[in-house]
Amino acid sequence: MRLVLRNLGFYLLAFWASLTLNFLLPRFMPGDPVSRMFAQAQGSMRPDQIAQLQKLFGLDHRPLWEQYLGYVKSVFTGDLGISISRFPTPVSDVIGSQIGWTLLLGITALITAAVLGNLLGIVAAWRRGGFLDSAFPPLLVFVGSFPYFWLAMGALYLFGVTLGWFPLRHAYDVGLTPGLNGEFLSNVVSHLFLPALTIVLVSVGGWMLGMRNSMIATNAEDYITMAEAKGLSPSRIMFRYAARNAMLPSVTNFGMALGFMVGGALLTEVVFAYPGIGYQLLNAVQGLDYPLMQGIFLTITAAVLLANFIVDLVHVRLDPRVRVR
Amino acid sequence: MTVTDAAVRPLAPPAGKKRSGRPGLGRRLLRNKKALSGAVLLAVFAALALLAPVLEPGDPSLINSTGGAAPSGAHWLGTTAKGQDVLALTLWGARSSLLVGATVGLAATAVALLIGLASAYFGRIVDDVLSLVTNIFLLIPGLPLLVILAAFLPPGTTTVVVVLVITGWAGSARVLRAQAKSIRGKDFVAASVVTGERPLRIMFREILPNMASVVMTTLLGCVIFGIGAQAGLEFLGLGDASVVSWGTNLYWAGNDGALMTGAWWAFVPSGLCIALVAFALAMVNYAVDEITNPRLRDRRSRKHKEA
Amino acid sequence: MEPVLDVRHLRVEYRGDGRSVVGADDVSFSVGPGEIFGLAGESGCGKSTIANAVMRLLKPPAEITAGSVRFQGRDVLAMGAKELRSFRWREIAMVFQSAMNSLNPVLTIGEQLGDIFTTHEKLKRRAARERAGALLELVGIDPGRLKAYPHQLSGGMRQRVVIAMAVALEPRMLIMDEPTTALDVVVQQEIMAQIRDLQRDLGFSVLFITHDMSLMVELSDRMGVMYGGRLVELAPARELFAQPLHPYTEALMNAFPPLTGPRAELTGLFDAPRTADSCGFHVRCPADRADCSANIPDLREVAPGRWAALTGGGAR
Amino acid sequence: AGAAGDTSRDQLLTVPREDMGTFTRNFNPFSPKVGPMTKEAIYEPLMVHSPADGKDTPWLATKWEQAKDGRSITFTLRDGVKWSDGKPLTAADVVYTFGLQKKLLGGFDYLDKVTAPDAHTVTFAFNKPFSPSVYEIAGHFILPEHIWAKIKDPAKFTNPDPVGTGPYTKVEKFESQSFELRKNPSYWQPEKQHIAGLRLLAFSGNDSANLAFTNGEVDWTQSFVPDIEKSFVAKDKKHNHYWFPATGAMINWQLNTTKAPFDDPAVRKALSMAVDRDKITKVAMNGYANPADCTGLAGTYDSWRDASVVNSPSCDWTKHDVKAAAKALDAAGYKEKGGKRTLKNGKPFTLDISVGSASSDWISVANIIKQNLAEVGITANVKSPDWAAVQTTYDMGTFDSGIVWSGNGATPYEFYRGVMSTKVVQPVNKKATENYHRFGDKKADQLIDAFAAATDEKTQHAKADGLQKLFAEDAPVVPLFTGPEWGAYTDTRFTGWPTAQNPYATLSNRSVSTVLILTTLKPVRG
Amino acid sequence: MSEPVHLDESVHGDKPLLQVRGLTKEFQVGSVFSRRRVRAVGAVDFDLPKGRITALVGESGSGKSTIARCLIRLEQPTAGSVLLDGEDILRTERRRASRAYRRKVQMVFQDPFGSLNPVHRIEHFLTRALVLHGRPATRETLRELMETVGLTEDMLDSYPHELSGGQRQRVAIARALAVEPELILADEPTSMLDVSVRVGILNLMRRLRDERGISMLYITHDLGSARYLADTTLVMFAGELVEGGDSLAVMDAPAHPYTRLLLSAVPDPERAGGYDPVERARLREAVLHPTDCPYDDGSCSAETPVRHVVGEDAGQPHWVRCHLYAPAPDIAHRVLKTADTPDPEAENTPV
Ligand SMILES: Nc1ncnc2c1ncn2[C@@H]1O[C@H](COP(=O)(O)OP(=O)(O)OP(=O)(O)O)[C@@H](O)[C@H]1O
Ligand SMILES: Nc1ncnc2c1ncn2[C@@H]1O[C@H](COP(=O)(O)OP(=O)(O)OP(=O)(O)O)[C@@H](O)[C@H]1O
Ligand SMILES: [Mg+2]
Ligand SMILES: [Mg+2]
Repeated sequence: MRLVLRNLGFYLLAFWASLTLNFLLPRFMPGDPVSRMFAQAQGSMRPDQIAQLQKLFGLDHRPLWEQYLGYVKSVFTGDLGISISRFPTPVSDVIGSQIGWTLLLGITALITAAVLGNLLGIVAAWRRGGFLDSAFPPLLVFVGSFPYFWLAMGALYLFGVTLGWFPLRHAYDVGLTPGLNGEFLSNVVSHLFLPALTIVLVSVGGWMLGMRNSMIATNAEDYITMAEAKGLSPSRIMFRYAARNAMLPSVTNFGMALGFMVGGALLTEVVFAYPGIGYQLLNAVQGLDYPLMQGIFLTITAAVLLANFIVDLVHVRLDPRVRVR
Repeated sequence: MTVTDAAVRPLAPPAGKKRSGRPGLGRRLLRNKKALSGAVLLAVFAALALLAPVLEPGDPSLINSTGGAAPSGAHWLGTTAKGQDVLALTLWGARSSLLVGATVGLAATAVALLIGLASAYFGRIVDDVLSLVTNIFLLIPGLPLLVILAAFLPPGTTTVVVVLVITGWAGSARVLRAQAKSIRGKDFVAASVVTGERPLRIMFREILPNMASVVMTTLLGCVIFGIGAQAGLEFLGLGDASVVSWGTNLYWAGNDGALMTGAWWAFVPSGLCIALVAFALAMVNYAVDEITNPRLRDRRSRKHKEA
Repeated sequence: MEPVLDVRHLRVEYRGDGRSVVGADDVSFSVGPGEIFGLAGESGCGKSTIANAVMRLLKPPAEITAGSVRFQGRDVLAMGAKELRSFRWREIAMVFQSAMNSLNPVLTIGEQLGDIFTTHEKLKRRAARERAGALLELVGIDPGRLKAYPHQLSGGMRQRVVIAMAVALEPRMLIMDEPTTALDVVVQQEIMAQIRDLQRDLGFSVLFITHDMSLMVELSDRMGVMYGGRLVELAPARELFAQPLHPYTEALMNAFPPLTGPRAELTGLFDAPRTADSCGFHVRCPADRADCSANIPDLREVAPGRWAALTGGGAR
Repeated sequence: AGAAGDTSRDQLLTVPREDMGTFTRNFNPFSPKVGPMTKEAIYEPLMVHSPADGKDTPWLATKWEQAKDGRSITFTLRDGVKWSDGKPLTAADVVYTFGLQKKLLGGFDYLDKVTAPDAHTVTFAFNKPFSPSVYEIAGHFILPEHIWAKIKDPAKFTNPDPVGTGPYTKVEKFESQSFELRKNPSYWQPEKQHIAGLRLLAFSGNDSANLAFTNGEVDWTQSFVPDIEKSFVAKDKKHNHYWFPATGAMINWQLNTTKAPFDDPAVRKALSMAVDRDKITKVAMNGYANPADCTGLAGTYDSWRDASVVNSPSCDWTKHDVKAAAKALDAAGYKEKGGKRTLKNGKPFTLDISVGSASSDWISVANIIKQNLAEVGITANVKSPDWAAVQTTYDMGTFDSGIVWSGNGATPYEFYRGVMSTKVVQPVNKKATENYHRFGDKKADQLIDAFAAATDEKTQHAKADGLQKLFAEDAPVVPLFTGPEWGAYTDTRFTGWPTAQNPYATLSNRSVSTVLILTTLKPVRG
Repeated sequence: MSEPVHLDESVHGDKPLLQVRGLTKEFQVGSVFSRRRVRAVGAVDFDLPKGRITALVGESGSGKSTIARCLIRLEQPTAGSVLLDGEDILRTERRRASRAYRRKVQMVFQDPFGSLNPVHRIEHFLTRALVLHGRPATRETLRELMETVGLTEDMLDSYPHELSGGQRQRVAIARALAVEPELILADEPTSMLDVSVRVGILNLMRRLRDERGISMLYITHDLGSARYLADTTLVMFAGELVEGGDSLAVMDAPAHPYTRLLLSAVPDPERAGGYDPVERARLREAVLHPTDCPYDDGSCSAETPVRHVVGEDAGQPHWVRCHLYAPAPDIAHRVLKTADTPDPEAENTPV
């Protein structure tokens, strides 16, 4: 319990740090959203609208610390402000309608990659020098060396455009009403396949190698020899003794990987026009939409922190040793 | 009976060759097939990057005419929609990409090393604070932060490097700290303290040399990260579009709708180069791991190992 | 009487890149029923290698290149994977050097004890748990600790759990590879007492490995002293203690300052280790065996039941 | 109900938004990034001006009259126009809309008072004679007072279920990646609601939108399609078409006239001569733009161009001529030595061209200019940080040069006012919102004011001629090309698109004239 | 009940080299959010006399290493004083010991495999030690050092991994000797070595004491070697010193139940009969549960008792902290006469 509280403390601190970072960053950015919007409009906006828009957006001229206090307060009351680029939609609405897809994509890809990679790693380590062990790692490392977006575009054109096997964009077919029915769900899955595949391809190699090395190290432990000496069956040793222990570093990595996944998802979302917040963030950045930018960044951070916290809890369940510390 | 011929235990220093240290990491790497192929690939890319001005003289980004020519004798890799030679762009692009990769790698590793060493050496509050900062940086989603940072610093290669270092050091710092901490706990460090060595000397002369392989691994990892992340940023249009690099090549290819118009030659080479360099680095890394971690070393005979 | 374990001319090599190291060479000994046989010698002399070879636990790069291991007449080296699995633990069990590392840190004591019964006796989980509890009691640990994880027990308790595991199936033989090296003297003494009690009750033979001569002499019936992968002396423990024949054995005996008597200067082992052209002891050897400067000679029986690796002379 | 191939008579007109990765349900027309089609299909203006053919179509107003003194204008509202909730449109709605506009967004500085003498008449009174006002006022959307007056904070109202007078007002199936707009049941010209409705699709950028377009999944796009002949038209020559009327804002290379040597018109003209506009329009702009001339009016304001100015030798400075450019620079005192030109103070002649990083086509433009300048011995550096950073240097007047748009209206008034009026010039380090190059001419001021005061076209033309002459002399900016209004469509499912032969509107799907297309298109019956 | 007696062990005429008073060390464990304090050493007092070897024995985790690390200033003690030549070095050298102090006090670590940095040659270790303390690192000095510890000069060019454990430990001793210290703290210097070479190291330490008059604190598990090597033996239990005195006296007539338990556990084939198991169980009970000590006759309080003198040997008092031993007045009297320094323990005894 103490461990849980301690971790919670750390995550709160981390959240506070990113909150503050988040507050400060945009305020050091050159330019302001209205001029930016004006520049984007390229002549279709009248200059005299600038001052008015600034008034409309309620750009703050209070002292920094007052803004900061207000900011912290509003974040904790769930008020992330109003999006500038989507004025007057509240940031929480913009994010709320999209974060689900990002999470779906990110988590699907993450879990698939982790499960697949770990299984491959376990088998490769167990059959040291076998086909899986010698052929797969270099192959996966090679595939994993491609940039996310490149692989995504390649897959999009090959499997989507040329072969027509998969839809080219969006989370589900336009015109379909979301619902918990087979048609809709299978549609979602078919849309999810390619984006998730590219992320899985890029990241699965890392999981496999990590698990393989960890397994090899674990296999040299005395308790594995002991298990062997005990006459246990190989599969029991492999999963219950070796993999169970070798997995522990992977569990921690799992939490960390979530942050990276969001990054990978961002690039992939852009390519597949997947309606997540990754693309939205890019847009917000380009439109200097501070509130939205902050909101998205904060939401992602909070999600990652939360996931890490959960992973920590799982880790505590899996590894009795950390419980006492 | 031949007992002693093989059963000799190396207790006394070998009489003949006095100066034999442990076989150097470098030498062992050269003997490893993976490392060698990776190193050769890297050397080829480095050479091509250095020789770009000789192989493809002139400004590679010179806009000629509406182009989009497929690969031919005149343009081995075809031309972009703006009539630029793709081969020239790819060769010149290597310069920026490799430079950024190497700089990011070195700088991020250096930062990570400083933090890791300080954290491990001084321990206590220094360690607590530095670890906290590291963990926070590690947890904050990298690419979004990258995107935000890249947008608000003035553009250019320096910015890209700075931004990548800011977001890339933490993972390495954690690894290096863990390693440094385990070495810090070794008695020889305490022995140096007792002998009266100064902290800086202990950190760099006593602890650091023992971390060579981990430093190498993180360095390679950081270079891979640098090259990949630069490409990602530039592809999103957050880099400096007027610099020729593999990332901007892909950005322009995307902008010109290379895939849509079927001009795959504008799109494939730069992506493949990124992948090949990253692959080469990863192979070297893989080999370092294999060499320095005795457990991962290739085993010769494993025939009679029962299930 | 037929020995339980009979090791003949065993040779184990560690094949590294290029050169290979001989871990054990031409080692022959046997352990009788109910006998405690000790194997002593300095670190790296090949004690664990022999233990692992007997259990067929050697992993690459180790390889058994010669010799035989027979257990109650069965050829251990010829066993197939399945036969080996049932042979292990049911016939012969092992207590490893470090209890900390030979228990799986993420499984409870109960699960690890129960594993043995579910595997070998095909018991249901509940029944296995009950048996596990009984075992714990046997080594003096509260069965309530079945739910404990290894790290929640002290070093001594962990080592006892490992011993409980080893005797779970009442094997004919127990191999103990330095079972108490990592422990306090006080705890060590208690564990040894426990082993003695168990051995008396269950009647298994013991192959006991340590480098602590005093401990070994106290505990074992017969003992062998190893040096550089070879046995250099083999004799009943008390006799060997009273009158070591081989200079190495003598040096070993001389390395433990006594707790009683006057403070006499000990010589210990002079720092003249084995090299390519010296076994390190020939200078101390009787004059008549100057021919063996490099090789450790084969064991030969110098007196009934007493074997030593000496070429001439005999007892000094 | 996929779009492709659907010719069931109930097919929806599918329109992509390449600049909105996702939609948020916001139909507040005051919002800068309002939901698509809000100002095109939901709310309507009094009059529709089409930049493509320059025609004005009466819309919610049947006629309008400018006062002789130019100080007011009176609109007569159409009879029988109803809001989509069935309530009638009244003059009070118009009065209310402009009141709200001034309150929320401001602008309309010249507007003194809006009054409704009766339910069908609205009068706009000005504080000075101001003729360009007609387009601005008549083009403004009109809101229902009975709905908006009840909203506490209209600025922050997301207006999820809009009530408008437009042809398609009913929001359906709203998802973040798409939504539909269905027929307004009370539309005032039901005979023109040929199509069943609109479907808007969100795209994360040109790439994905173009993919959908070239794949035939959307009907109409205005995103930039690279190599459109090959990637789109070639796929179905019969149905796939594109048309880019040159009606957009003039895109200029503007040099900071507060900095030497750009304060010298001779230098500006010489630099302009060095620029290869053909290459810029062909390569950087993919041939979708037309080169500018020395009046800055080519394309969009063709009808205003004064032939005497265009054909005079003083207009040569927008024609590509490297030798002449070099000579002019020599003459101005910027000598060349070893291929590099030096400034008067002996320093090398170098300059920065700043462009926002998001505008990739303009970066290419800048790169071509850079190459052109190299030919006359000038070193240019293309700087492409984020637009925000570029904008700051523009605002404060600290930039060297940049690629910048200009004001675009129904008449050249906005353009000239923006590039030449002293009234919009700010000192360096004081924030400017236009005329970043900071050029003002008192003579121009007079002409501009007179233009605004004139109520007849003839006087306006005379003043515009004067302005052209001034522009050609001073070269306040270096005009490059007219920004085109991109547009492409497929007529497999809908016909009646504006074309070069029938240019009743531009192919933009987000301008005032869009409603003309929406009320013209007819579904193809399968 | 008798009065507690405080004494000072410095019965030899000259002043001790190092006087340790009330040395306490508490560790903070856990991270920022959950600090706990663990008391590793609780207010110990002892002296290290000049030119003698003092052994510190005790079970694992009793705080022996912690004492050594505090003395060499690798750890900052929580409380207490360490007087070197009458000066409290904990106060004069607040944060980190100066080189001047380390010139006088050096340390040899337990693990010769870990205490020599594998990346350096042997020469490096000795040279650094010499240079840092202002001595010229000539080949001659190096050779002398090597010879003192029984190594040859040609090993200077070797790397640590090329040497055997015993040779490495000799190098470690040479490094300590390089600064010509007055006191060497040796933390289990032989426990990681092969049995066969242990005696060699012990003999080397004896020689250094006898020939050079170097004082040593010899920390060990091994009672036999303590008896063999040390003049004085201190027994430590759970962070406290429980018994002390001349080595032979302590081993031959152990007073404290813990010392007796310890001795009974040492395997010794030569011991006649050994301790009987019943007695050992009683001892164990006394040690593990001092509150219901089987030897307690009612005079024992839960408080840690103060020192009682039970005898005297070779001019040293043999003392023990156990209520079983009320001081014999005559011995106490004799010893107290020689105690000239006031005992700081008086202020911070029972914890
Ligand atoms: N995996 C291995 N690879 C190469 N050589 C090995 C390996 N394991 C052991 N050896 C060598 O085999 C010899 C015997 O080792 P073994 O572990 O049997 O010694 P031991 O007597 O058990 O020592 P200790 O008392 O330290 O446990 C040693 O010289 C060692 O160097
Ligand atoms: N850095 C540390 N942080 C926390 N606790 C510590 C630390 N160092 C030692 N301790 C604790 O202090 C106590 C004494 O440890 P110390 O190492 O001094 O024992 P020791 O007598 O030397 O044992 P051993 O014989 O095993 O070497 C132990 O309980 C240990 O857990
Ligand atoms: Mg062993
Ligand atoms: Mg210790």
